Amino acid sequence: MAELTYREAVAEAIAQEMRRDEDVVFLGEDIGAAGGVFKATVGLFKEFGPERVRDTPISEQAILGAAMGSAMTGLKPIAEIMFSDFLAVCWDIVANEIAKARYMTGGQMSMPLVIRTANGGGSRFGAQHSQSVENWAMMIPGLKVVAPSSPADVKGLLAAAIRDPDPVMFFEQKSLYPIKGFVPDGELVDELGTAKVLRDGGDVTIVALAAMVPRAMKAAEELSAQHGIEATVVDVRSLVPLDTQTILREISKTGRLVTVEENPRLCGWGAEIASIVADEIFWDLDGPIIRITTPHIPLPAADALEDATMPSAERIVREIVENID
Amino acid sequence: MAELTYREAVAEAIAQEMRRDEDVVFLGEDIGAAGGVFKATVGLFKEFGPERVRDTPISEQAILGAAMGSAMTGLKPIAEIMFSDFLAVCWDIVANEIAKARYMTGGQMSMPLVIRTANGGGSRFGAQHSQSVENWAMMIPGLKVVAPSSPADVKGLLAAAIRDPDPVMFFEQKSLYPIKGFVPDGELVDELGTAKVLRDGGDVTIVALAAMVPRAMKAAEELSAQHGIEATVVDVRSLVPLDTQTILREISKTGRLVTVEENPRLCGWGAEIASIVADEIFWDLDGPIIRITTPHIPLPAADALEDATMPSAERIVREIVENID
Amino acid sequence: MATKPKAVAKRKASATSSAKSSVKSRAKAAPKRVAKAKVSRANDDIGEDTRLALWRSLLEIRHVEQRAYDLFLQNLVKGTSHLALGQEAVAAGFATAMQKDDWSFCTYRGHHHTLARGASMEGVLGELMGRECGLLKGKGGSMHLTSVEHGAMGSYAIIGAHLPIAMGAAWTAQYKKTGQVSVCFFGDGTTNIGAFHEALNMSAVWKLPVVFVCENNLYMEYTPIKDVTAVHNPAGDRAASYGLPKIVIDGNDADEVYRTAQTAFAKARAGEGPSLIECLTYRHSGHSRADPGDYRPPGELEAWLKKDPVPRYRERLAEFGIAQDVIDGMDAEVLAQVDEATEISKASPPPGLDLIDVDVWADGGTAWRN
Amino acid sequence: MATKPKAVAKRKASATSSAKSSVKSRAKAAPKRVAKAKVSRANDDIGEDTRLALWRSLLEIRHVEQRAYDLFLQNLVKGTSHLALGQEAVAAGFATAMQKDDWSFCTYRGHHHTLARGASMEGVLGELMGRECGLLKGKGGSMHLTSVEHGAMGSYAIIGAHLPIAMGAAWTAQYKKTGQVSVCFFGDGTTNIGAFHEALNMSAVWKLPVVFVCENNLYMEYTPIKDVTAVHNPAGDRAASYGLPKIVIDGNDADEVYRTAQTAFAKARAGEGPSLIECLTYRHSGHSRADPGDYRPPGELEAWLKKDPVPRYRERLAEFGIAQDVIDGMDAEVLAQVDEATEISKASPPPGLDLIDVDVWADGGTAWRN
Ligand SMILES: Cc1ncc(C[n+]2csc(CCOP(=O)(O)OP(=O)(O)O)c2C)c(N)n1
Ligand SMILES: Cc1ncc(C[n+]2csc(CCOP(=O)(O)OP(=O)(O)O)c2C)c(N)n1
Ligand SMILES: [Mg+2]
Ligand SMILES: [Mg+2]
Repeated sequence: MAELTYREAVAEAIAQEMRRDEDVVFLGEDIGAAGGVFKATVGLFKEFGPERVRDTPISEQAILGAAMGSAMTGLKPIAEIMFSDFLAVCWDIVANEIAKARYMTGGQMSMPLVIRTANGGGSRFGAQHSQSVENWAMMIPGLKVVAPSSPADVKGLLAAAIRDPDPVMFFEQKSLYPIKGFVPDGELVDELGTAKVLRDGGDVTIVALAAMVPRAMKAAEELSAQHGIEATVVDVRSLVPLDTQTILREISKTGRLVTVEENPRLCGWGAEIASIVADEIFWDLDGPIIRITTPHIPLPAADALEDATMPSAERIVREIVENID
Repeated sequence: MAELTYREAVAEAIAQEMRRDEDVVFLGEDIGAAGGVFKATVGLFKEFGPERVRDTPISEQAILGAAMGSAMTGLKPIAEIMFSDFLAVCWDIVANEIAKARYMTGGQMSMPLVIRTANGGGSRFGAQHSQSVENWAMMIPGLKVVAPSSPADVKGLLAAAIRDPDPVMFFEQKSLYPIKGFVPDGELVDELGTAKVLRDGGDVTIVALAAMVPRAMKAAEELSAQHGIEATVVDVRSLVPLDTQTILREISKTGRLVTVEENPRLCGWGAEIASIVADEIFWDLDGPIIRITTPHIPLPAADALEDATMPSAERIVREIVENID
Repeated sequence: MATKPKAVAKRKASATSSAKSSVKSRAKAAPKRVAKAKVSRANDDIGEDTRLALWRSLLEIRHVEQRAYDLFLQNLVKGTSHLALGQEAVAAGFATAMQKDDWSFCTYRGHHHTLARGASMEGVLGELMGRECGLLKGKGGSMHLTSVEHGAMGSYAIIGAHLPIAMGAAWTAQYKKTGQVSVCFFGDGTTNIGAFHEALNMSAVWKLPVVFVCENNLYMEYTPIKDVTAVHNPAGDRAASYGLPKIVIDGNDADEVYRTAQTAFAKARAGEGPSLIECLTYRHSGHSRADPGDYRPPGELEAWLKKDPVPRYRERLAEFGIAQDVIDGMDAEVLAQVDEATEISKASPPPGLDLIDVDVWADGGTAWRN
Repeated sequence: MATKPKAVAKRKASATSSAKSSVKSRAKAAPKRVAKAKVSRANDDIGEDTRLALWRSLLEIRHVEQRAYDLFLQNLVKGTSHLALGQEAVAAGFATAMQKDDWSFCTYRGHHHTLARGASMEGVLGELMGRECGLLKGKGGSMHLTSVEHGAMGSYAIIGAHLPIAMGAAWTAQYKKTGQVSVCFFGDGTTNIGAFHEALNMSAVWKLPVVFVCENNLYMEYTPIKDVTAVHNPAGDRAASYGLPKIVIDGNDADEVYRTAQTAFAKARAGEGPSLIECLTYRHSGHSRADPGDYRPPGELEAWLKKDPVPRYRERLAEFGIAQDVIDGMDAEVLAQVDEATEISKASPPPGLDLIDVDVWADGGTAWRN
């Protein structure tokens, strides 16, 4: 077990897969010689060279077009979109092309590719560089959607995404890049579509994703220590496929659901889970479903404003204490 | 009262507002001399001329950039994006620029513009020309989102959208273009953010939007006639602002909610409403919340497949009979 | 359809041999500007086999498109459809110069390109009719014709996207050093969208084996391209922005198209990067089934009908001394194939509803949850 | 800050008078290619007032940017920031040639352009520090500096978008016949994204009064522009794609920039459409605060420091006989202003949390429901 940062785990996963499979190639802006603007791809250019680790112009449609065209003809590309906000400039290739190609062609096309991107707020970058947009991807049929919360999950899930024969949107939460965690040595390949129960408690089930997972864990400890409320914490990890078995089971056990979402409120992944729960395990619920999200506003930049806007451990504690008896 | 088609109501609303206000201008592909590919803008070019009704190149980013830049400097542009699927090629301008400008600049920018687009399936156009993407817009803080179901609502809501000082995404459901309905004579201006109760019933509340509204109404008549189930039908009309007062009140009355959404399942507007209901009026609910949506797949093209995929009146009846006692 | 496989085989064989000749010509430097082809009365570089392959391809497209129009009038074609009547020579010329394992990418106006690569007629007509025998089993519809088995890597209905995608395929060829070429067809209107610019630049910088082919038919949907474009040749006049030579050719002359394709493919296979070729042509019908084409100035269609690529090539064959009964015989043969494909399509059932729930994922399913 | 309003007033006055001279010059036809400015030793078309306005603008930018860097080292600048040290002459030259009611649009690297239009120093520094006195009250951050009151219509942080947006503002000017010009600044890297292409084409077709200014500083973030671009001059070599002349100038010479701006504005105001101008320049620091700029070949920075626009203009002023104490006096005066703005910003509180819930909508609120 080595201790790695979240960002180091990215490079480790890519290196692991590029060593294994010559068809894995990697492209994006400043990812090569410079090692990426978040330093999450340091060392790859040196090890694999410019044929496999390709710096591109600022042409996101071309980047994803290159990924799609090469995926359907035999490569297994990994494309980086530097900030997830920039998915908006190439959304057509993601939502209308990559996601639909297999189905529309009656199964003729394969699309084994990964789109990695730095997602989310907390860096005072302002509204155009801080969005949590995993729900943009979740909405689109034909995309798998993954968002890890720890270095070990980054490595295992990214490796799994690269091996997956379908297109995977891989959201790296940029506020997590510096965090450290133990990662098993040797080859690591996790499984998409599996949620993880990180904490067991009988009173309420908190369902969280990515950067909201450590906050939910912190809140759960606080709830236990200060308020005698025991929370189960589920890390969703994969929005598509969604591990509804684990999620529904854990909610049924406590009868109460709180989602913690970094995205602005409307149509977040938490809404989808809430609607599944309100349909399928309605009779198991002991009270209202609470969603804790960023308010439905563009994210403000100044530190005080940004911190007050994104869901914090304190806010999670407060909302649960106020709402869960 | 004149009988108009849904498509004629579009041109009427635009003409009404262009006559009233010189700052209203209109641009898009083939909207002028040709009257639009859906013939929804016939006559405008002739009446208002090429300075105010401008045909553009196939450059959706330029179209919406022109709309945004002119809106912030004093015009009130209406931009057409021919099919809503094409919003993906200009999503950056919509989601990252237009929606965020006022907030990010501390209130310095105004953005009085309307983006009209033909939305939805039923025309055997295949997965890239048939999507219902109103939830793409609903997700983005800073956009108002409207989707009318009748010619009168088209005219009144489009006029209101044009007069609104904020950016409005106006979704015209293309399967409704040929439908006819009575529209009051003279100037008509409706109010954004208001849902309409189209039918009153004590057993279940069906909440629907756009093309799903006539289907919900048909289902309600059938439920009444064949199954003795009386349904309230609410036409949401406006996703942002959302008339939660009306919607929650009507659901509380019956204790049961069924949403009917044309969009593929995940993160549809119905999920958001379900999550609000499961939070705020949980104790008023008498049973599970049911969402009837297009399955989470790209829409198939062949008529038999497309018809079997989109929610039909029969499916609404069946699901309600099976699930609502 | 008994004769069809043989016919296809024959055509493919000649396509391959011509492609070989293009390989031979690699040694010649790619000319900066392709000159207008001069018809020599003697037999020439193209040769009879290839000319007959071109002729068969032209006929297949012409007759299938006319049939598609008839079926539309009979209300048997569902949704929309975009005919390529008048633009046959672009598809025939390029496809005939391609090798079997080259890749092609086209738009919603893609029946011609899909057929020219060898996809079956009933696959095309059946898809237009929403039948199970369709290339996509009815799931994609007329705007998405694809036959991966023939290297026809899809028809793309949103303007611009397939230029970068075609570039991506070329990246595979370059990376794996297979010698394959990726060919991307699009309209004049497409030159004004952002993806065009991004794909051209990145293809040029990466020196990818991709050939971009603009079919300039003078119109986007109903708007003349000249009203919305800052330059006269929407593709040709922009080649310099990507360090590429300006190439504008007569897209209604199958021989000229074929020769231009050979040159561009040779350049691509030699590792010298992309080409951008503008083919001047015209669509005889409206933009799509709903469009009568009223916006065209009087006389314009008539003038272009005089340059109709099909009768023109019929004359060309005669000039090269090919016997009239061979020329007409192929015509009749192809028409019989179209008749047969029509019957097959009409007899094919609508796709089963079970098809709805397959093929979102590689595992064959559509599940987004467990 | 007591002297600031006067100073600004003075600069604005001279900007206006120079703009007037640009109006006069409308009669002259815009030259196809702007020649490299020749410095005449006699006083010339620019004149002393305007030269001093340019000098003040250069100094304001230089000192504010250096202060921003110092404040960053003191951990007082939050988030990211992108300095324009070395690129001052582009901003100073264009802004000084603009009329007060012209509109400018820039990128995240936009401190210089925002200051040059007359936005206050504490507005800029305060925003970088996330303070209430910031131009955006802390809500936007360093990448979105905007001062609508000064015609600084926003800094856009996603590459490409503001080119079509600036075009839209020009549409207003054209439609309302106001004679205003819209000016859009962007980097070399931006020329490879789709929105660039769309905006240039549509602006040219509509003959809009918009001036596109590429600040070619040789790099995108850390990647040299030449490694990812098919032509040598990323903007200049593409002008022909939009029927525009190639204009490439020394972006470190404030006079040359000023003259080029005047010509382009005259063309725009005369209804003759857009210009695309490539300014050759260099950023002295890294791409953003996190970047040490290691990827630069040794000697490159040093070579460019010799062409530093600020000392160069200091010499220019002397050459034109402007007294040394005037030159130095202005420098000291501006520095004092920067000191004062720094204090104001440091003293300004963080924005109140009540600001979170205002200004999504025109009604001042953020409600998405009733
Ligand atoms: C992004 C996008 N915008 C608009 C359309 C609608 N549309 C379909 S075809 C067409 C015209 C295309 O013109 P051109 O590229 O010349 O091709 P042609 O139809 O002439 O073959 C347009 C505007 C689209 N499909 N995608
Ligand atoms: C669409 C998009 N892609 C990528 C980025 C990340 N990014 C920010 S600045 C930059 C480099 C821009 O280079 P250039 O246009 O030359 O401007 P400069 O920074 O040199 O002023 C990149 C790639 C972005 N902001 N937007
Ligand atoms: Mg065309
Ligand atoms: Mg640069």
